[in-house]
Amino acid sequence: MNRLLKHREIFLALAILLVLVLVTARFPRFAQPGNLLTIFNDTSILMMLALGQMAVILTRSIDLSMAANLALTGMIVAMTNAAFPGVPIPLLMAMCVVIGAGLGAFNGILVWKLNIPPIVVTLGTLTIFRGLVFVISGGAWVNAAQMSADFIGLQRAVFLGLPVLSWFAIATALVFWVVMTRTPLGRSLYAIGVNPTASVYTGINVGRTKFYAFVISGAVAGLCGYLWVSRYVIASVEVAGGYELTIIAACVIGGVSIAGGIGSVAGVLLGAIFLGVINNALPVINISPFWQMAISGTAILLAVVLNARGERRKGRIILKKAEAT
Amino acid sequence: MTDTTLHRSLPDRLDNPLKSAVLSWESLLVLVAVAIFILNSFASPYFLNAWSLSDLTFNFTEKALIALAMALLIISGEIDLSVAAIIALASTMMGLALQYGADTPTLVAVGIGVGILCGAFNGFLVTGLKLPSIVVTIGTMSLFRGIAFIILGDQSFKGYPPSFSWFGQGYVWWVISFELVLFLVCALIYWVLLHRTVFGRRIFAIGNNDVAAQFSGVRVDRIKFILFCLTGLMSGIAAVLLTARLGSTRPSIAEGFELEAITMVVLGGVSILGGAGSILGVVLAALIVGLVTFGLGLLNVPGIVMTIFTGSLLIVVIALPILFRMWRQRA
Amino acid sequence: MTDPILTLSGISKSFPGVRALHDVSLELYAGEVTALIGENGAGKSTLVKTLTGIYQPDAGEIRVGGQLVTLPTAHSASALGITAIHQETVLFDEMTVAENIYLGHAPRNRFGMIDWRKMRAEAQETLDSMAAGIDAGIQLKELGIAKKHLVAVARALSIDAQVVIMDEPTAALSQKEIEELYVLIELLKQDGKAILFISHKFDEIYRIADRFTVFRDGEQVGKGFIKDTSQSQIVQLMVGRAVDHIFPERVAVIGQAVLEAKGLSHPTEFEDISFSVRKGEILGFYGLVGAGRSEVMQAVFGLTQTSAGTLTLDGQVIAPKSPADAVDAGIVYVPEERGKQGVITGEPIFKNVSLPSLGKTSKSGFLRMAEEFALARTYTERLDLRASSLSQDVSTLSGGNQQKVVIAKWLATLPKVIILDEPTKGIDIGSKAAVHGFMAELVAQGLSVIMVSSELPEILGMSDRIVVMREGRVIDTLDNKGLRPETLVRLAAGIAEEQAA
Amino acid sequence: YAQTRIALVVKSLGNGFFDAANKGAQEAAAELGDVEVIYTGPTAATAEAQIEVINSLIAQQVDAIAISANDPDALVPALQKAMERGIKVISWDSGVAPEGRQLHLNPSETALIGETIIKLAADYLPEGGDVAILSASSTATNQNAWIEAAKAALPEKFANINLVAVVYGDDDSVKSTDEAKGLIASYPDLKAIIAPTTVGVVAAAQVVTDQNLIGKVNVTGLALPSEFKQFVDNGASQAVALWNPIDLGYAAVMLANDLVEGGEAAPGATLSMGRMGELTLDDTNSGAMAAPFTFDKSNIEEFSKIY
Ligand SMILES: Nc1ncnc2c1ncn2[C@@H]1O[C@H](COP(=O)(O)OP(=O)(O)OP(=O)(O)O)[C@@H](O)[C@H]1O
Ligand SMILES: Nc1ncnc2c1ncn2[C@@H]1O[C@H](COP(=O)(O)OP(=O)(O)OP(=O)(O)O)[C@@H](O)[C@H]1O
Ligand SMILES: [Mg+2]
Ligand SMILES: [Mg+2]
Repeated sequence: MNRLLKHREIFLALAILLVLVLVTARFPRFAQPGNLLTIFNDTSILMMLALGQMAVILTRSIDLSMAANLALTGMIVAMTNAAFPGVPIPLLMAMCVVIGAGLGAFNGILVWKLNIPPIVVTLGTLTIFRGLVFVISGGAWVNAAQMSADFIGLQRAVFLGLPVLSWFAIATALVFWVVMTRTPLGRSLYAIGVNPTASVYTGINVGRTKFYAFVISGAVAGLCGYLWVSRYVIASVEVAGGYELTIIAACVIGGVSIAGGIGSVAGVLLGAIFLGVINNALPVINISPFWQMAISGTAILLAVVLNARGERRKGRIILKKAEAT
Repeated sequence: MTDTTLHRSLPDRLDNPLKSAVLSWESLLVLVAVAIFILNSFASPYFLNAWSLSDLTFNFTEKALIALAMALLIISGEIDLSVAAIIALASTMMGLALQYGADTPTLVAVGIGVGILCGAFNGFLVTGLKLPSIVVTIGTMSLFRGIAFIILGDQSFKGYPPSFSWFGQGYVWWVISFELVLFLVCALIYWVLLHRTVFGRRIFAIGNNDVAAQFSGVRVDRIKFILFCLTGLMSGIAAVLLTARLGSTRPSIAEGFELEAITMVVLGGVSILGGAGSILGVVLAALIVGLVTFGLGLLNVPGIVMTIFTGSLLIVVIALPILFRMWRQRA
Repeated sequence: MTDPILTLSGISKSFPGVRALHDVSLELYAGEVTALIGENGAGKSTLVKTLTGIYQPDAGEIRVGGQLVTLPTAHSASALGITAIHQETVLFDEMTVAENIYLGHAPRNRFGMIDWRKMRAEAQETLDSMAAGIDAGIQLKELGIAKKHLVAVARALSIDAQVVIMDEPTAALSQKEIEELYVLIELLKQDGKAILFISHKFDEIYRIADRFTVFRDGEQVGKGFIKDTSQSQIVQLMVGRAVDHIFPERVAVIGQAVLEAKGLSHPTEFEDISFSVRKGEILGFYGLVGAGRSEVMQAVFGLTQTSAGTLTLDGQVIAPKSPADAVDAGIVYVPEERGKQGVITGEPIFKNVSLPSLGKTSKSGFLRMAEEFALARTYTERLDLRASSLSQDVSTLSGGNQQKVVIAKWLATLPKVIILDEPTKGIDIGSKAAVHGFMAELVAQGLSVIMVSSELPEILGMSDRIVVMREGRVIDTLDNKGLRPETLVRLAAGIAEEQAA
Repeated sequence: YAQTRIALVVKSLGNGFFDAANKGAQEAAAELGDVEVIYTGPTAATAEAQIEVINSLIAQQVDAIAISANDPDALVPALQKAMERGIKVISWDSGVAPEGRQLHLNPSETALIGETIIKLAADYLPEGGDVAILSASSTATNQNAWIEAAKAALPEKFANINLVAVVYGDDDSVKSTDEAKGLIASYPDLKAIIAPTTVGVVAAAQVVTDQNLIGKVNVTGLALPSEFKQFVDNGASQAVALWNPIDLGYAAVMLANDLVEGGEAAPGATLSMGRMGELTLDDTNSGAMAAPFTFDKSNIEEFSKIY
């Protein structure tokens, strides 16, 4: 039992279950599989973004520019689609990933080569990217009528009972899981968060690894740019405004330590789902939408407090009788 | 090192203070500010006008007031992302007080009091529970504004008395607004506090190495707590000014102020990692941000495009000295 | 005579304002241990870092097996069979022991993915071969400091290396573990590996090394065979003059008890700690590293809260809740980790010194710089601080001088009790003598000194009485009269008990 | 510089509705000659951002400001300052409290709009049923007024229509989407979603399309034909209504110009709206331009090419 509680993921899964049970008690339709799948689908983009953010936070950095990157890439891809409806969607998606990764690389270069703190870099690029959305679009929106049917339809197509958007999230999660646990790059991301000096001694290029982290978060943001604009069938300057903090909140609730080095794919997924469930549950149980913000704020604070409790070390263990084993 | 150097007296300092002042970050900012001022006066015929310049100050004073306290907080190694939400909550509480017939002094007291309480709550979570300030204040940012939404919903409070509106709209003398005077006075107070008092010295020590500062007998948690309260206080003051200027309260008030205040602080040369920075730099940075946005505004450049300028300015101003150093090392 | 495996020639390396290495050369031979000796700051660790690809030399060449090589990264060094146990801990708390050993060269499966099972098994094998008694599957943070060092050794061994570098590997180990390390080094020698061994302890150098190389101020000033050279010859090479470190003679004038602890306890760190220190006395605290001495001192200094027990200062019961309270009461603490806890790097000397005394140098909360400089000058001069000006950044000072800044900072507060935690750890012979002389001066002026030290000569040479701690408890308090070192070691290591059991 | 400079300040840039209004404004400028229209506004639909825009317009000493406000009260002090400096101020589309402007141009009569949005739903619900409103931001003056009017019309004229909820999508497509989903999940018997905002109506129609509820839930409200055509085509919506934003922008500039030329804004006064006729002010100094126009399958194709 003690071991069980040690795992944040299980704790979080229980919390989500609790919310589901409470809501279902008042509103039985909520827990129907169909509705749960809808919630999962609604949360897919947040899950993907939070995974990208996790790669960055693990390295003791932060990417505030993800939402702006998403908006910029989304606008570019939507305008491309509007202008050349014939361009196949897979090509457009590849374009998104490349553009997003490029924007991420710009952050990464500044962090790597000039050693500017990530929070400063991305605070700057956050405004630059979003400004560029306005510049390239001239402020005009791209709306449903201008998008091709394939562009809008792809993520809505149902495959094995799930919308393609959900499959995107599942695939992203799998890729992240493999990269994070099974590849040198993934382990390096953790290592430089746990102990940057030791990482240098181990032969890890700290700057370059951070650069890769930003490229990863950028690529994810870029892909989500397409998914976002085709999901909400609108591309505008305001797309995902302020969403950067929601992404970070999902990571934090999911147990990613802002001090780097700690976090898991499962935790982040659950963190995003937790926010998704809350957002979905409130309107359903007839709680005024005006309570939504305060409740998610409280959830974030509780998550931080609980995570910190688990992390806290109660002094060094010297006395024999204090040893656990 | 031979024995002849024994017992020689150590000089206070070797470098020339004048020379280091000339080469400082602040002088770079002065140059940037002057350049933008000149550019503005060429770009728009309406810029060099007492009323224009006076209106210009309204665009940044409230954010700059917060930036003053935020600078201290960031120098100490913490950050507060909830300042805009504190404004929303403080403004809502003032509106609520107004519904119960509060007079102007009470309104101001409520606004400032709520600000301090919110700051104290942040401070307690960070110092009492030892939580990282960036996540704590992401949480309280939703919480504080969320409470404002719970109280106000889709309503608004209005009907503030004229004596209250004066704080946000009044002029002390000719074109000199109350907001500007208050900002200048606060800037002076913060300059003294940071650079001329024991308290300020301890803030720098904490920011450079809070463990060693604690080992040196500095009450680290208490000082950080006070800094959170100060940031709350300044947010409360900003709430009074903004509410008075708008003449009404909505829960969505002041959205996005936190990032603008932090931008001013960082542009002002305060190290985001803590331990370095100056109030003069922050004041200059606030002025630069105000000049850029107002100048571009006169040319009817959309606000979003202005942010490209401020964002680039932030990165360029920080990157330039680094590039210069790298270039010199290579040469 | 065989050819060296590794040859360095003409290596130079400078940092802004510091010439760390100048035209040094070094040869390492298979199956032999070469000791690298030199004062603090002589450039030993810098050489290790150039050898392991962490620093790039400004000039000079490195040959491995006669082949000219470059080492642009830490990876390239380990690929060439050079591995090191560094002076600082370079491990990862939040990762498992196995991953700590294999990070960067983990075994892969056929898809190129990290093979966790194989990694864990191989790590366990390495650990078992060292008789380390560590489970490779647990998180590193669950280990004590000594075991962590063993993990670092295992990591070095997991790389199939021809050259093994050890930068002060014994500094944090207990006598028992040091003995085990010696056995291990013997095994490596038999395996034909070349070993570079860095240490400030002459007894161990004479015990395990075959050759030696001496550095002074970044230059190589001598080398030879250990068996042909006497200790005083090496010391002379090291410091460029003859040094005979004698502990200062002093006549203790011991008065009333000043600070008294009764039954101090903490849930996990220590239990039932009682001691008292008197006016004009040096009370030594001896024990193995990790015995909990620092923890007790930090509790006395108000950093951690005790769960039971009382502290009495000058007959008054005190309960410091923070270091600030302790300083106000007159208890000050010179911490063990100078860089992290002692000095505030990034700030000038005078600000470091005046920080706890700002109440005295300021006027109603406003700074008075002239007073601050005067205060800083008074105390740094008393300690003979070597610096260019009082505004010099402390991070640019050598370790010994940084220690002086910390002591000056506390003397300026006019304390009653000063606690020194490993005051000469990592400090060279010359500076050591200065610190010892100074401690004698302090007690002569009527202060009470508590000195925590793991060095037997220092404990025996300086203390009036000695408290011995083991595993968070006080084992005994002894008068330092005719004490034999073996008695202390036996008490600290609990050897008598083990024999009885 | 042209002799008369009129600033057309909108809630936020990039909104198709306002871009269309700008078209009409430019048309009015061309018609008047010697008038320059400055089309501006913040990117985020907040009052603070609009105030900064107003401040820079004051500094530029424009002759008139015609604003569609993000907040009826918060803009008052800034607009009063503008009037003190001799700038004519009118509001259009989304109004400002009377003390902050000289006149307000309603696109249509509030009561009429309120009734129309309910009627659009009721026309396709002969048996009656549950409907919900998805509005813009909770602070939007015009939407709130329409919703009040709609509620007022319900009991007498549409007794079998049951308004179950009013939710706010903040004119943000994500929030609107979430709120629309919430409505559908919470009210299984919902027959229609009424969104009197061009952002919300598109979001709601997309949700209905995605969830295969075409034919079950009818989306209606105020929509731009060009943005909304596909949802009338696919059946997610039977009909929507709107006034012509081009005419609205045109009329706003005409009115502002009339004031600049010496026209007096007072209760009962009549001011010129050029080709749109004349505007007669009521006792709050506001007036309505024209009746809302309904688009359905028969005509949306044609109008979608215009705005
Ligand atoms: N990264 C660095 N930047 C600047 N100076 C450095 C750096 N690393 C080492 N030095 C300087 O180089 C010199 C040699 O340092 P080094 O650590 O090699 O000494 P050492 O012989 O290992 O000493 P110790 O016995 O104390 O470990 C010192 O003067 C030190 O201050
Ligand atoms: N589990 C551990 N993890 C990391 N570092 C440790 C651990 N245990 C001990 N250390 C390090 O070793 C040093 C000595 O440990 P500790 O303070 O517990 O023992 P001590 O008896 O006070 O020894 P010392 O003789 O060093 O004062 C500490 O400064 C600490 O940095
Ligand atoms: Mg060294
Ligand atoms: Mg210790």
